[in-house]
Amino acid sequence: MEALNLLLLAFIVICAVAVSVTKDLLTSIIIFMAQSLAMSVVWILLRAPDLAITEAAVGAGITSLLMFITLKKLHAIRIQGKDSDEDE
Amino acid sequence: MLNALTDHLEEVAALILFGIGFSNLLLNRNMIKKIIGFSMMDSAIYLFLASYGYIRGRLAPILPAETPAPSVTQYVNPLPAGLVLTGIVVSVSSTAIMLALTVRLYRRYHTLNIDEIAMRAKEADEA
Amino acid sequence: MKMNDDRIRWLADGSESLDSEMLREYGQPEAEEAPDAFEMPHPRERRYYHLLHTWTHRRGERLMNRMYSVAVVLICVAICALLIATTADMPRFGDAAPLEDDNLSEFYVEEGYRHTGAANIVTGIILDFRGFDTLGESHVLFIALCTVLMLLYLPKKSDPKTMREWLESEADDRRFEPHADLILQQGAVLLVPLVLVFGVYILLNGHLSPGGGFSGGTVLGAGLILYLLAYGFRKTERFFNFRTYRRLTTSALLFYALSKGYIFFTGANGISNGVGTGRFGAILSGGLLLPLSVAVGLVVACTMYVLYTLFRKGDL
Amino acid sequence: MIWWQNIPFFLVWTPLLFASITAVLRAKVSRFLILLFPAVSALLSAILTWYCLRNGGSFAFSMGAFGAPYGNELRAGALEAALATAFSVIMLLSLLGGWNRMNVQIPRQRLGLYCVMVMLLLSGMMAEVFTNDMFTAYVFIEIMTIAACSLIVARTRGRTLFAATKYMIFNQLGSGLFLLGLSILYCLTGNLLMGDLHEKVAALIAEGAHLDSLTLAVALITIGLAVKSALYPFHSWLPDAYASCTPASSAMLSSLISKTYIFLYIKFIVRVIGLENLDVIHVRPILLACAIASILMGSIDAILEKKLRRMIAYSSVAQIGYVYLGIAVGTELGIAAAVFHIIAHALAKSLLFLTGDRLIGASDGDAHFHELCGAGFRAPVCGAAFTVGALSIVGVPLFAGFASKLYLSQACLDMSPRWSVIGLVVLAFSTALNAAYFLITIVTLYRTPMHAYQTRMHHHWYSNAALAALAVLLVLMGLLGPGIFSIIESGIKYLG
Repeated sequence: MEALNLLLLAFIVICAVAVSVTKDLLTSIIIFMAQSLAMSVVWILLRAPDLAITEAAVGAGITSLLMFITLKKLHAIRIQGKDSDEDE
Repeated sequence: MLNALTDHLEEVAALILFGIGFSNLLLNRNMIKKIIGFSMMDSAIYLFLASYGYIRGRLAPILPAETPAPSVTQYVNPLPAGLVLTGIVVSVSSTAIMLALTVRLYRRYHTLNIDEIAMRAKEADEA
Repeated sequence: MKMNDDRIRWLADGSESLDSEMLREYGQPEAEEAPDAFEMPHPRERRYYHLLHTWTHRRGERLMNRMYSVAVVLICVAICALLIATTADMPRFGDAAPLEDDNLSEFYVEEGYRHTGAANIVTGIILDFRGFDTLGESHVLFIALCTVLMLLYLPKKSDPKTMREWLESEADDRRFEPHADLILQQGAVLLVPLVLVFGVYILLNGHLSPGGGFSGGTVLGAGLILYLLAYGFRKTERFFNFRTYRRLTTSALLFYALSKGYIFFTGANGISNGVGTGRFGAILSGGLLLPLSVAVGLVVACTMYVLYTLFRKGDL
Repeated sequence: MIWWQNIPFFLVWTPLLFASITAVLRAKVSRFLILLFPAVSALLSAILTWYCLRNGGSFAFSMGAFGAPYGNELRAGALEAALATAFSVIMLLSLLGGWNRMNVQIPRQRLGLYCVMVMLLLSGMMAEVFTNDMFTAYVFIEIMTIAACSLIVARTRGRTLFAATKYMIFNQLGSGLFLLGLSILYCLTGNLLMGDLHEKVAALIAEGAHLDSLTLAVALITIGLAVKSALYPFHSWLPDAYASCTPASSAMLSSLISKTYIFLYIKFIVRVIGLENLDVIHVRPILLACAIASILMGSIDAILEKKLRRMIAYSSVAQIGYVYLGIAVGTELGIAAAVFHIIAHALAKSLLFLTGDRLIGASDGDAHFHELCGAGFRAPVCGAAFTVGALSIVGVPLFAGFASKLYLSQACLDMSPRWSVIGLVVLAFSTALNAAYFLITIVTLYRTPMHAYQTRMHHHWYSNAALAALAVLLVLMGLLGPGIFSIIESGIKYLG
């Protein structure tokens, strides 16, 4: 149990470092997602199952999904070229 | 310092995570990276808070249906989990707002680099 | 797909790639001319000035950036060390010691279920004891959604400019979405009901087992998003449009705020609120906990789904 | 429980309830609601102030049937009620004063959402003022942060997007630090309720246990709230945010939101730490240094600024420095002076932002100073109101700013001789700096213009009436200074 805990925490910290050093945004989001999953296992080890479910659904699910969709959107905007955003 | 590392494993990990998130936030000029830094900082704080509730050898705070005569010595502290649950939902909403702002910023200034955005905002102001 | 070739690598921070990008889009920057605008009396001085100028613009800037990063890293390491050093001072991890005089958790664990009727103490705390925080928290979600709506909403019936924007974002979706992907659809046939049933289960069972409004709501929202991914907007628009969303969220939030307000008001004034806790451990127990978690779950599920669709195409 | 003791609960809960209703109403109706609610809230909190003053002391409203430490709790006394009154009145007047510009500058489809934000802002403000629980404070801080962000971004023109992003980044950082400090505090004491926290903190200090962690927690919460209320080294988000959004928003941002955070900090200092323990935590010297830096640097930045609204924004940094100076004195007198300055500055700053934007509008929309010549003649009401606000900030006798600077200097004398001399010198010097940039602006407003201007902006009578009301309130507060100050002082006794 202790060993698993240690392993997960190390994994989380390594993920955090990896996110900050990767240049590619897609990769870093995927790493962030993995980190969230590891975090949800940590919540189970800390005897907080409610948190584990929420973290798995929110951190690894919704947040990462929103980040992916943002990247996609940015890509689309770039391909379309300039569309100015001024309006009043 | 060393006994801090062994005695407070979770807290130390959480604080290192906090530091990494913080430096991510300050160092990276890229908006998406900044947002990830935020999320990391937030989850570090939650880890820190929840690890306080954990007590070795005790159960998750869910009572069995048959014997509702609980004693505090059986279960971990339930309050931090409640607080963290609140916090997680708060942090996902602020992440969503930051991402929406990023999309709009990119649509207007065509870059994710916050310095360049600042520069172009200034140019647009003076024009 | 061809589009995905260079993928999103260009987004990867590096100003180098973006600089060339910018040059192509905006043409040669005119900033280079700027120093000559001053009257320089001597050619030699002018050269020095040029040297200085190029230095500040090339090396100097890089040096500043490097110094800034080093400073930031140092500060962060210092903060980290400070924080970790102070944790040595704090109660040991996994110890019961801090709980010895902690009547709070003792009350929650030993007495809490008698007041709330919930077997899951955490649900009892967030929906009952600290219900005000949770009320605020649902409104955080609500206000976040309103902000995203403000930023990204592109109504269908509007002026030509927004109309064009809307059509373009529609086109993005068509271009990048693997439409009617067979594998995804077959997977969704299996997965979506499973996810939805799981979501409903943890939503309704939140006062007895791990789960509750927030986790159940997010799982439900994720299930809906999966359905959307597999079958596209056509199908989901039939049962979930903007009006449904507004009605659902508003009525759920209203019910939530009203019932919590009733509980707060009667509680503070010492009036009995007439809400029983039911038989401990039964599904219909815990007084208002179950309807409240359903309301919270609805708000969360709708919010998550609408966030996703707003990011996708600026509408529902 | 007596009937009027339910008022704080309704002040917090009703806007929250109506926020979700506002979202489905038509923009016309919800525009009416956002004027109605601050008005009602001002009335109710005035009644509450009256009863609190008559009965003395403070009372707790427990949210739910459970006693204090288990559930949430609101706590109200004369000071909280008075501040709630002031905030509601200022909110109403800011909205009215910026009404025309708001309707023009915010696209129609966003107006309904803007109203939702204002409602939630009102609720969040009231919750911060009345809450007695640190974690509730955190949740409502988040509501206020997000509401403020969308108040900025509601206007689409100019650099609002960039300003809002900057605002979000800094404020999220601030709330993160606040939450971390709060977690450490909770780990040390096992409590979240302010009163119980105070007992535990006092016990820890008496034992001398965990002093380092305690200091760290207090430092984190201080930095978090300082970032959010734009104290000097953390103020760089401020000018963009205040100068780019619609005037009603900038008035509310500068006079309500940052002030609410400061009041929360005052509650934290007085109620949780206790004024007698401040020296153990070593928070005073740092606060003093930051406050003095804020006063001086804010004024200097304002002098160097070439655009009117940015100048007003920078002057906010200096004024927030005054408030923190009062807090850093660390006596009841100092806190009372700080609270007085909060109200005086909130009135003056909302007046300045509202009139400043209109004066710019009367000069063909150019914010540079050289274009503002003669704007006082082109918009006479605005010119007069701006002059009143500016004179109050400078601290000319008869106006509220004079009284507040007087009380601040009185409070400075409570410190050790060296510090009190420094404080007084800084106050005097900064008054000179304030006078420099504001008097020059006033003179500019009444100089002969360089060319003719066409823009004639139509403003409703109630808009002008709101500006006049703000100006009158400033003068009244200057004249009735001692009375208001005694209310605040009697309230502070029961704050702890």
